[in-house]
Order: sequence, then C-alpha cells, then structure tokens
Amino acid sequence: MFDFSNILSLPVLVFLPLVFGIIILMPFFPNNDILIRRFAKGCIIFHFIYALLFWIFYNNGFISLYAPDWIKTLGISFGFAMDELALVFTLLTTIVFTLAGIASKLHIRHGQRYYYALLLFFETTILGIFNASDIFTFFLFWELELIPAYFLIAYWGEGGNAKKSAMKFILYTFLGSLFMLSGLILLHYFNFLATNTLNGQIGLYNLDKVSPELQVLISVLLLIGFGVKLPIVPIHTWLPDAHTDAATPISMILAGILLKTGAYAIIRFNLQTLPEGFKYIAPVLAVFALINIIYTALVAYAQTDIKRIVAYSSISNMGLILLGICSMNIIGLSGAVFHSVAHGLITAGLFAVCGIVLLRCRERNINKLGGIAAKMPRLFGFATVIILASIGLPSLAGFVGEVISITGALASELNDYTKFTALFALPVLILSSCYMLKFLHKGFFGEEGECKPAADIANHEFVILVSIVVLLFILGCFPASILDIIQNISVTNGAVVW
Amino acid sequence: MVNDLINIFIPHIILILTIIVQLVLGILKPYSLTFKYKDINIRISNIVTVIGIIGATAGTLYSQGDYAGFNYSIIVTSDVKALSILVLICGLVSVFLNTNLLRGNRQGCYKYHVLVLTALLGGICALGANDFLTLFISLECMSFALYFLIAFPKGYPSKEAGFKYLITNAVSVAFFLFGVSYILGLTSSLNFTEITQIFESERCSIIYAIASIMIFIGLGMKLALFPFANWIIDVYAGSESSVLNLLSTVPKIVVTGVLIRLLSGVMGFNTEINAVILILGLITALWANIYAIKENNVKKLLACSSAANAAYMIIILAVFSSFAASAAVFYLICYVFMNMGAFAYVNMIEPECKLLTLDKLSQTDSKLNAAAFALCCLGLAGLPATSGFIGKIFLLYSLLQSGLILLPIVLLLLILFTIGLYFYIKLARGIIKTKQTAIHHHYKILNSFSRPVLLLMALITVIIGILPFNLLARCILLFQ
Amino acid sequence: MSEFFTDNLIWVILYPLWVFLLIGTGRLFAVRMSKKLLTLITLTGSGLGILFSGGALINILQSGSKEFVFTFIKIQNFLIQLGVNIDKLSAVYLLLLFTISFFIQLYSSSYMSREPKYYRYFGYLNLFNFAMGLLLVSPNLFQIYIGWELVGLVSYLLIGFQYTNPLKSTAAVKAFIINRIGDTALLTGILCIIYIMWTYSVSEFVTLDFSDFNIISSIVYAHTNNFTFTILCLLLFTGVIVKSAQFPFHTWLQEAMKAPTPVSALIHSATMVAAGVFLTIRLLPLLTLSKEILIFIVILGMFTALFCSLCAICQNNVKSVLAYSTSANLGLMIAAVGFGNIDLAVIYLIVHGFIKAALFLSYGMTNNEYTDDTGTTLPPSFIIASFALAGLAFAGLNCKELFFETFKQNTFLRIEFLLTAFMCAVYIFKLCCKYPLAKGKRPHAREQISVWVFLLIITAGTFAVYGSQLGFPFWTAFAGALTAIIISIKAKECKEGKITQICSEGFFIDKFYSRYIYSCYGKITDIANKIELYISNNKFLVSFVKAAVFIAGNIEKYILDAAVNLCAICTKFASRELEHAQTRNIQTYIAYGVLIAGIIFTAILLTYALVINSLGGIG
Amino acid sequence: MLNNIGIYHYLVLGLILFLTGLCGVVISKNIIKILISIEFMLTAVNINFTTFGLYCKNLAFDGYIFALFYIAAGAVELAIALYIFYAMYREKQTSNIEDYGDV
Repeated sequence: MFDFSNILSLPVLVFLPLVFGIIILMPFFPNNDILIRRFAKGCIIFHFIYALLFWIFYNNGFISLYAPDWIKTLGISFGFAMDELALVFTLLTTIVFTLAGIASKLHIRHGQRYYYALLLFFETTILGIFNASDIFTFFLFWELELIPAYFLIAYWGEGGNAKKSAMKFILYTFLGSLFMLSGLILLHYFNFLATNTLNGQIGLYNLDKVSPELQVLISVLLLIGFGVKLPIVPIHTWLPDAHTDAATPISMILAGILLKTGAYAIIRFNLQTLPEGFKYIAPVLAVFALINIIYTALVAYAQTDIKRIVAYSSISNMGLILLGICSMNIIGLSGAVFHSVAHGLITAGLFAVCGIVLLRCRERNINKLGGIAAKMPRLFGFATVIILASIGLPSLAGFVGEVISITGALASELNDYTKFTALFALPVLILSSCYMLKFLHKGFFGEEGECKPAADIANHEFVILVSIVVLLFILGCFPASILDIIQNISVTNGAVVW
Repeated sequence: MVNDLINIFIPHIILILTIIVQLVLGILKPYSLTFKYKDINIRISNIVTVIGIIGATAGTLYSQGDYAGFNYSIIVTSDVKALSILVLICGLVSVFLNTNLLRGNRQGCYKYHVLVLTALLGGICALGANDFLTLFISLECMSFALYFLIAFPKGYPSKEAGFKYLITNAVSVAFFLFGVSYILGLTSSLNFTEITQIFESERCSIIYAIASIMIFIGLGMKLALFPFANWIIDVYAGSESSVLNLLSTVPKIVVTGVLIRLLSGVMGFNTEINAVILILGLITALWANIYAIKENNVKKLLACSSAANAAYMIIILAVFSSFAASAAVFYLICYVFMNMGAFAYVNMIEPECKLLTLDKLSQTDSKLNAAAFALCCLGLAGLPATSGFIGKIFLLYSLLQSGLILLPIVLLLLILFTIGLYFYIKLARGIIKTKQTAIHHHYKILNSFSRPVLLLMALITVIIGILPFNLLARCILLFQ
Repeated sequence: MSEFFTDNLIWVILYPLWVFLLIGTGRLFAVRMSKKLLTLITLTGSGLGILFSGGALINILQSGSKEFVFTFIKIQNFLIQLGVNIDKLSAVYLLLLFTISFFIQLYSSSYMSREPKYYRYFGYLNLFNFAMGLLLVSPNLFQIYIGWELVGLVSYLLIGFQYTNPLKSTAAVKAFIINRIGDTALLTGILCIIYIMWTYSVSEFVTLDFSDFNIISSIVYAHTNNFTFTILCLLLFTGVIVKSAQFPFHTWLQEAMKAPTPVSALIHSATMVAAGVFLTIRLLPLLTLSKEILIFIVILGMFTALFCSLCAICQNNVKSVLAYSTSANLGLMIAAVGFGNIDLAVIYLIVHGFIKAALFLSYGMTNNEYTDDTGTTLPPSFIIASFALAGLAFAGLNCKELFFETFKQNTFLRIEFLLTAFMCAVYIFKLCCKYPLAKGKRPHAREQISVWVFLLIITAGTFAVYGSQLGFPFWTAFAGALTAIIISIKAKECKEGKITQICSEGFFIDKFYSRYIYSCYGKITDIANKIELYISNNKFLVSFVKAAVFIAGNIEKYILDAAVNLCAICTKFASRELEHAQTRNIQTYIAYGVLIAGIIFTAILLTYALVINSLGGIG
Repeated sequence: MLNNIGIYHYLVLGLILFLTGLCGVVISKNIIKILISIEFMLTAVNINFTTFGLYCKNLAFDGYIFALFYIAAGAVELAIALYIFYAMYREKQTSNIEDYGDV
C-alpha cells in the first residue's frame, strides 16, 4: 500500500505557498484579476488539504525533522520539525488563511496580483514560525513575517491611517523581536557555556546548569518580543490600530493567527526551554494576563468602531491564553492551546462579520449602524453565534477554552496568587458579554441606521461563516478532538517536557 | 625574495600599469580621430580599467601565502587579501555605474579612471600597511583621489561637496598624525609590530590613551564617525551616485581593516579606547538614525544609512575578539553589497531628477528593479532573507558574547535598529506608485549596466541571507 | 415498561435541540416548512416530553434514580462529564416543564400566528426546552452551569425577539448581563469546589456528581475555614439569586416583561426562575453545613417576598405586577428550601407555575404587545387565577396553608408571611379592579384551551396538595374572611364602576384604615419604590462599570497610546533639531567635532586625574 | 638660556600651534584663512615629528622622513583645495565660507 506519510514533507508544507506566490508574480502568469484570484484561492485550499494530511496521518510522537546546516559556525541549522503543538497551530493557520483567501474577493479591488502573492508569502512565514525546530530559523520567519504583513496592512488597508498603523505595527514588532533576538542569542550562548555544544535545536536545550537569575533575564528578554505579538498590555497599542486599518481578510489573519504566534512562542521557549526561569516570572506574568483580560475588556466597551471592539476583545482573550500558559501545568497549557484555536476562529469570524457590515453599510461607527438584523437575517444569525462563542457560551468553542485556561490557572502549583488571578479573571465573562452584546445590540438590533445594507451575504461569505460556525460547534461540543492531540504533552515538576 | 615581492605586489603593479595606460591613452587620444562614434573613448577607457581591476583581483587571488616586506612596512595576510578583493570589487562596480558621469565629460574621462584606480591603489596599500608612514601615505593617496572624484562631475554641488570633504579630511588627518607623533615619541618607532611589542611590556600612560583616541578620531572621520560625522550628509547630497558608490564602500572597507589591525595591537592596550569607540559609535548611530527620520532626500537617507552601518560595525570592534572581528568583516561585506545595490538603483533614476526625493523613487519602468532596490533597503534595515539579517545576528551575538555588561548597550542598539527601520521602510515603500507619483516616466535607462548591477547585488544579498555559511566560515578563518 | 421511559428520556430532551437546528439550518438555506408542520413537530416534542417524564417519574418512584454519563473534557485529573441523571426531583421538574411548555406552545401557535418571525420564535421555544431539560437532568454541577447559561441565552433571544424595537433589545441585553453576573458567580463557585476537591479529595477525578454530593460537601466543609466556606456558598447562591430573581437582582425579570406574553409565561413558571429553586435544592447538602447560610437564605427569601410585594403594589402595569409577584413567590419558595421543607417548595413551584402561566396567558388572550395601560382588559380566567394566586381558592389556598404551617416555629416569619400573602391579595385584586373585564373580543380556541387546562390543573391540585397533615387551618380561616371582603368589594365595584375610588380607598371599608394605616403603608411602599427604582436602573453597578470603562478608555487613549506617540513625537522633534544643527556650513561641523573631541579628552583627563588621586598620586 | 629649551617646550609649542590651527579652522570666515589654519595644524604635527626625531636617540630618521612626507602631502592637499576652491569661486565670487552651503 502506498504510504502517504512519504509525501508529507515539512519544507514543502512551509514553502508551498511561497512557490505559488512566486508563480503568480511571474511574468508569464496572465494579468487577469479573476484568474489570479481563483488561482490563489485554489492554492490556499490545496495547501489546506495538504496540511490536513498531516493531521490525518499524524500518530503519536510523529516528528518530521528536516534540518540541514545553515550557520555551521554556531551549530545552527535550517530546521523544521512538527509536534503536537505545531500541528494544531498549523491547522489553524491553514484554516484561517483559507477563510481569509475566500474573504478577499470583495475586499481587495486593486493590485490583486501583488496582494495574493504577499498573502501566500505571509502564509509561508507563519507556517515557518510554527514549524521551525531551530531558534534562528524560528527567528528568521518571525522577522520575515513583518514584510508581507506591513505591505498588506499599508497598501490594502481600509482605514485612512493604514500606512501609519502599519508603520506602528512594524516598528513595535521589530523592536520586540530584536529584544527576543538578544534573548535567543543569550540562550544559545549560555547553553554553549553550560554544555559546551553549539546547538540551535529548540528541543535540545539544556539550561539546568545555568543559574535561575540568568534564565529569568533570558525569559524576560524573550517575553518582550513575544509580548508585543501576543500582546501583553502596556505594549499592545499597535494592535487596535493595525487591526482596525487593515483590510478585513488581513485583520482576520492578524487576529486569528499572528497573535497566536506569540502564545506559541511563549509555550515553546519560556515554558519548554526555560522552565526554571519561567517559574519565577509566571506569577508576575499572570498578573499581567489579568490586567490584559480586565483592562482591555473595559477599553473595548468604550470603543465605537466595530473593528476596534473586536480588536480589543482579541487582546482580552489573549490574556486568557496567557493566563493558561502561566499556570505551568498541563490543564492550563491545554486550555491555552485550545483557546488559541477557538479564539483564532472566533475572531476571524468576527472580523469577517465586521467586513461584511463595512462593505454593505460603508460605516464603522457603531452608533450610526443599526437594524442590520432585519435587513440581513442570515448575517445576523451567524453573527449571533460567533458573538455568543466569543462571550463564552457553553456548547461553543470559546467556553471550553476559557474554562480550561482558568481551571488550569486555578490548579497552578506556583503560588497562591496565581490562583487568585484565576478567580479574578472570571468577571471577564460579564465584561465580554457587555461589549460584545453592545456590538450586537447597537449594530444589528434597533431601528435602521443611517446606512441601508443592500443585500444579505453573498455565497462566498456564506461559506466562510458557515465553516466558522460549524467548527465552533464541533470544537465546543467535542473538545476532545483537539485536547486529545495535546494530551501527549506530559508535565513533570511544573515543567513541560516533550 | 624578488619573486616573492613581485608575487605579492602583482595587484599593485597591475593597477599602476593600468593608470599609466590610461594616462597614455587619455593624453594621446589615438582613436578620437579615426572613429565617429562619440562614446568610443568612454568605452575604451572603461574596458581598460575593468581589465586592470580584474587583473588586480586575479593577482590578489593568485598570490599565495603571507608576506611581510619593505622592512616590515607592508604585510600581506589572508585578511588583507580578502579585504583588498572587496575593495577591488567595489571599484569595479563603480566603474560599471559611471556612464552618466562620463557622458558629461567625454574628453576627460581618463582622469576619472586614473582617480578611481589611484583610490583603489591607495586603499589596498593602506590595508596592507604595517607602518604609520605607509598607512598615512596610502590613506592620503586614496583621499586625494576621492577629493577629485567627488568634485569631478560638472556643476557647483559636486565642487562644494568635494571641498567639504577635503576640509574635514584635512582636519581629521591632522588629528591622526598628532596622535601618531605621540606614539612615535612614546615608542621611538612607527612600525606596528615594534610598537605592539613595546606596549606589551610597558605600562600605558595617559599620553598613549590620548594618542590612540586621536588616531581613532582621525580614522573615524572616513567612516563618518563622530566627532567628524556631519560632513557625510552634505557630501552625499552633492555627489554623483557612481562616486558615492565608491565613497561609501572603499574608505569603509579600508578603515575597518586598518582599525582591526590597529586595535589588535597598536591601540588595543588601553581600556579607554574601547569605551570611546562604543560611545562614539552609539552617538553616531543615534544621530544618523534620528536625523534620517524627517529626511526626504534619498541620497541623504543613504548617507545616514552609511553612517549608521559604519557605526554598528565599529561598535562590534569595541569588544575586540577574533569572533567580533570576523563578525565586523562579515557585516561589512553584507553592507557593501546592499549599499551598492541601492546606489545602482539611484544611479538608474538619477539623471531624470535634479533633487532625488522619496516620491521620485517609483519612477522606473521595471518593477523588478524597484523590488530589488526595496530588497536592498530592507537588507540594510536587517530584515530577514537578506544578508543584513545574518549580519545583525552576528553583530548582536558578538556583543552579547562578551558578557552581560554590554546588555544595556545592546538594548540601546535595538532601539536604534528600530528607528532605522522607519526610514528604511520609507525608502522601500518609495518604490510603490501611489496616486501622487503615478505619472509614468517611460524613459530609457541611460546606463545599461546599472540594471544588471542592481539585480546582481540584490541576488548576492539574498544568497548571503539564505546561505551564509560559506562566507561566514571564511570570515571566521580570517581571524583565527 | 416504564424503564423504557427513563432510558429514552435523553432523546426526548435532545429532540427540541434537533428541531431548533432543523429550523435554523432551514432558515439559513432558505428552505421553509409550513407553519402547521413546524407547530406539529414542536408540540410532538413537548407531548412526548410529558409522556416520557411522566413515565420516568413513575419508574423512579418504584426503582430509584438513573444515571448515565460520558466524558466531555478530560485532561489529567480534570474531568468534566455530561450526561443524564434522573431522580424524583428532576422527573417532577421535567413533567412540569413539558406540560407547561406544551400548552404554551399550543397557545403561541395562535398568538404568534401573524408574526413574520414565527419560525425563529418556535426555534427559540424549542431551544428553551432543550436548555432547561439539559439543566434538569444534569448529573453534576458543571452541566447545570451549561444549562444555566443556555437558559439565560434563550431568555435573551426571546426578550429581544422584537429586536427592531430598541427598548426591547436594550431590555434583552440588560437581562442577559444581569444573568451573566449570576452565571459567573456560579462558575467561580464551581471552580473553587473543583480546586478544593483536587487538593483534598482522595479520588482521582473530581466530577462534582450530585450522587456523591454529600461527600463533596463534607470534604469542602472540612477543609475550608468558616469565612471561605461562607464566601463559597454565597458565590454559588448568587447564581440562584440572579436566576430566581431575588433581591437585589430581581430587576431583570422586569426587563423580561418585554418578551412576548407566552414567553413571559414560560419564564415565570417552569423555566428560568424555577432553575434557581432547583439548584438550591441540589446544593442543599452543602448549604446545610453552615447555619448562617441557611439563615441568610431564609431571610433573603422572605425579604424579597416582602419587598417585591411592596413594589408590586406600586405598579399599575399588569405584567410588571406579575413579575414582582413572581419574585415575591420565588422568595417564599427559597425560604421554604432554607427551612428544609423541600416538598413544599416543589409543590408551590408547581402550583405557582401553573397559576402564573394561567395569569399570563389570560392576559395575553385579550391584550397584545402594544396594549398600553389604559387599553388593558382582563378576561374572566384572569380573575379566577387571581384568586388562586392570592391564596383564596384552589391549590394556592392549600399551599399558603402549608407555608403557614412551615413557619410556625418563628412568629416573626409567620407575621411576615401573613403580610406578604396579604399584599399578594392586595396587588392582584387591585389589578382585577382597576381594569375592566374583556368584552367583545373572543380569543382563539387554542389559547382558551391552554388557559383552562392550567386552571383545571390548579383546581385539581387543590385536592392533590391535601396530602400532609395540618393543624388548625389559620390561613384558611383568614382567607375565608378575606374572600368575603374581596367579593363584597368586587360586588361594589361592579355596581358603581368606580375603579379609581376603589384603588384609592383600597379594599377596606373602614375609613380609619384608609386615613391612618394606609398613609403609613403608602410611605413604606414609596420607600420600597425608590429603592426599587435605584436598583432597577442598576445605578451603582452601571455607574461603577461606566467609570471603570471611562478610566480604562482614557488610560488607553491618553497614557498608553500617548506614550507611544510621545516617543514618536520626541524622535521627530529630535530629528528636526538635528536637521537645524546640520547647517550646511562645514565650519559648524568641524566645530561640533572639536567640541565632542574636547569633551572626550576632558573626560579622559578627568578620569585619569581621579584615578591618580585615588591611588595617591603618581608613583 | 637656550640650553634650557627641552623636548617639552617643543611639544607645547606643537600643541599650541595645533590648537591655534583648530581654532582658526573653526573661527575664520575666509576660506584662505581656513586653509592657512590647516597649514598651522600641519606645522604643529611637523614640529612634533621633528622633535621626536631629534630627541629619540634610538630612532633612525623616521621622524624627519615623516615630516618630509607630510610637507609634500600637505602641499598636494593645499593644491587640490585651491583648485576646488577656484572652481567654486567661479560660481559664487566670494571667499566667505558661509556662502558655500547650498547643497
């Protein structure tokens, strides 16, 4: 029998979109917008199916390692590997990119050739982040992702300040990633000092001999980089601007996946590689997570721009993920991963809804919207389900993630304060329902606003929303589907060992 | 002995011969009467120079082994050879970009070639210098050529630029020599090897510290380091792109090479110099990056980029180790290629606009050119998939390797990188046609070589960015 | 035979969910089934529900409770199970739920027949049945929470059913958010218990099953100090307070009045508010461990009863009065549970459920959503149900008697109960007197059937409730007297037709009363009314949240964002200054150079001087 | 009297000349004066070199040679400066340094 796992190659998985993107850019490719769009969509869907194969043929301990030498002098390789964690995030990435690719149809009117090429390039960079097995490969993709992200935000943005927001985004993230780079370098160097081997593989770091103070220092440096992406509160201000001004498909990707790279990186590095140092930071970080959760929920309520509300809700939800990670146990970790996936879908859905509203009404001020439910009942139905998922209604995905993350923090063995933060995080359920229902209430309910939507959702939008809603139901009712994948991660002594 | 000498001095000899050929051709003008084709003298002199430089490069590659000659006043080792080749490559690229410049002065084109070749000769001599006298003469040789080169294009701005460069250089050379004179007084020698031996055994005095710092200041001017940094903006703004291509690469390579040598021996015995290097480097980087934020002139932006990158390189040298030296050289190589790519693009669009501002950057008929330019700019900013990214990693690695004391400086550097990214992004996005700049200028590119040069430089940038190991390994080998 | 009902009850509970999904997907794909078919499917579900839960009740009375669970989430020792647990309590509740919802659906099919969103409405009703069913059969606390949230969601959807009306959609949001507060408190409590059990329980998994809730309670009690335990119980009980519309969270029930009348009937009888009592009964093993908590429960219940009765008197709108009356009666039930008299609470819940449903449905027969106070008319069935609610006849009478018996140990409570019951009569008859009897309009047969079936059940209940032994029927005697008075007034009113006079004079012939006691009483109601206004606007909470939002928004805008912008501005400013410094004059540059070089040399000389000084001079 | 003149006198003279030259470069407005000031600095360096050539016994003749080279180099430098200045002067007809800041 033909063994399918033979065709599953990580470099192909990562670079396939890039190749497609280059094909689109090639001079021989016909300069026909419809053709380009269909081709790009086909590529993204094909890639999604390819990623699905990884899931289907995944069995325990399946780590496909591909690591040719890259910078031999430092023992660095251009390595890719996939484990449970990467698999989950890879699937999420391909799903959200598929949705975003479909959503681009009506939102992107000019420069389609470059747009789709950049979109595919963007996918490659993000998959690279999730599947890199070497710290510098990881960092390469981490920074590489800035380039497509910048141009996608700046040149296809919906807001008037798209260029400014994109610049804010790239400067913020770049600075953060440089901090992270110093952390990575110190990690690499001290590992070298401790073990006398030059090693770049994330899984092979052993810093037992390095003093906890140094580990804390490295952890903090890394966290500044990850914290910008995640984002953690005082360094989050790029996010609302970028998410608001980007085109809808890009907002979907930014909120759906880009933020998750931060969560993934914290799990990968702080939790997996530097558990000793992270032990000291986690309780403090839990407080930051709490601030994230409560503070941004309040800020979200104060917003009038629909996309801004969703953007702040993302930060709030990322706080929950961070809280799960900070618990440093398997429950919190599972919660964090699960909520990453759930929130990735939810927020993509929310932005898709915002995009549809923007397209139809040409209005983003919530006070001027209204009465959409009567005009667009189908959109209303989907929007309600997605919003309910985002406020954590049982039977939808958001609930499971929230509950597991908070339970994890409650079960944390670090110290008592972490447990308290878990309890104090719970009121977010109330606050999130406040701002999200405000969105529903003011945007969809009530009498007709100043703008009158012409038609209900189109077929391709229908496909996007249906797939999101179905996935949310499946994840909400059968959370085991993802939790089982993460189960293999075992916990010893508060540290995660792969 | 003589064989060895010739063996080692093949590149110098070839360059000198080429200069002579150029002079002869320029003065006798044997072909101007017989041919109607008016660009013929430009073409022929170009070909001669190219052959000369390629010959010199081949000669450098051909010569084997290390050598010290002329009473230890010139030594040739592998690092000298490597940097000499880099210098020659830069000269070659500049020659390929010179068409716009020479069309304005068809009769005097041989002068240009003589000057370029002189500058290159001075550069490779300075790289091998093991003696302050040789160093001084070689550097002056290079500088004199550069004064003329800057002032070579027609029109007033180039003259002013040349004059400013000259004045600043004269003052900085005075500083350099003042320092050298004290070193002479302290050691009674001008030879690097002897000086090193003396300082290894003696307790260093304040005079020594001050002399080293004066030497550093004098040399730093050529890298546009503070205290003498401000000239770079004005000089770049007034110069022509092919000259800038030379000006922004050759003195940098030479001075970096010289500094590596001096810091490993002559100047390397006091701690003050390291602090001063760090401080001056940081001030320069800070100044250049912040100055660039509001700047709109592409050449001035590239001047800032030049100053900032030189400063980063110098900061690496502040923590002197073999790893740091190779990191600096690697950074230098990466920088040189990206920089030449950027200037090739500028060379392409320069003839059309008197004042090259950001909104005119998109005026090219090929999107590939624009993309290559953007790539070079992003590379200069240190974004990945370019050589600048690897360079940046090594820069930070060598700084962090020397201990956590430098961590605050590293953090400051990170902020500088970020500020720098702002203007590099401005440059890179200048290629995108917006509504304001959408007026199409379908003009013929005057210089048929700038496009291949640009694409080649972009390609090298990407190749080093993706597959750096070979080059890196070589850099590391240089300083072991 | 009856095993069959118990085993397959799960399908009956899931059936409404499928109906809901069927309607939902049908709507999405724009496939329509006929209204008749839809009604039939829905009614079949409820009908089967009655049959199966009845059968299951019989089965359970014979053979004990049934449980069936499956794993929902399992991570290490964190296990959440869902399933079906049918015991006496849940079977009774299910029977009540399905009976009432069957007739309300029947009623709705005519009441809502002209509604364009008929399908959506029936979808929501089905979802309501499912959510409540899920809650009632939950084997553990966690599933209760899930049902708890879903019930809140459906009530939100139904209250905001006429979403084009901003008032109604606002009311829906308000109701949902208040519910959410309770939900969150409940979840917090649940998680706390899970945490305590993790730490101290010997068993590997913590499932919070009701079947071993006694053990859980004892473990929790043993390992917490008094304060923690009280807080824990209060957290759990807050969920009850909110859902059962107890003081101070009873205001959402007022908002819920914006829902279509049949929905109000459903919320007030068998679904939302009933869930609170259900949970209190389930939690009783835990709550009984602390005497203070029990006392608190009783006091809160009784206080709500009194307070909401007072509020009800101030109201003129029929639905508002009924809503306050629900809170008041639920307060009585909660107090009864607090007293440990579960049977009474359940019996009264059933009786009250049917009475309230009958009242609402009667009201709905002659009035619709848009009827204002002046146009309100009441059908005769409303008057009959009023007698039951006031405790003057039918099952209501018996229940009040039972309450009177229960509270006999405590005179104070007895008096308070009397007062409450008395006020209940006052406000409900105030309505009967204030609004004229409906004439002319003849309601639809389906609506009439529903109402009369409820009334029939209440009447039948009169005999059913007489199971326990009672002492001297104080309340019956009192009620008899009260009935006489009421009838006399009713007669007077019918004769004179002066509604306003009756309202102002109250129900008492005595002028002395109307002059002194009534004014005193009026003051009390005024105060209650003021408090009520304050709470119903949620002033404290809302202003707190608003302030927080305001502060957070401003921090975001003026501190965090501004800090970033300030960095940018500073850099730009520095850039401009540097540009000014770049004078284009070569001399200036050299001057800068000389200055910087001078500074460096001075610094070095100074360092040397200091070092030499500290070393004690040269040599 | 003259016998008391030692190495330090020469060095201090060199330093003073150097600083004078530096001040001249910074202060004078006339370009010719600036060039003369540069010559001052050159001379200061030359004084240093010749001094060390004179006083360092074990030195061959490095100092003098350096001075010679430097004199030659300075002359070339000055020539170039004058050439460029002349080219500029044709444009502006002024020798005030402040007028040459157009780039």
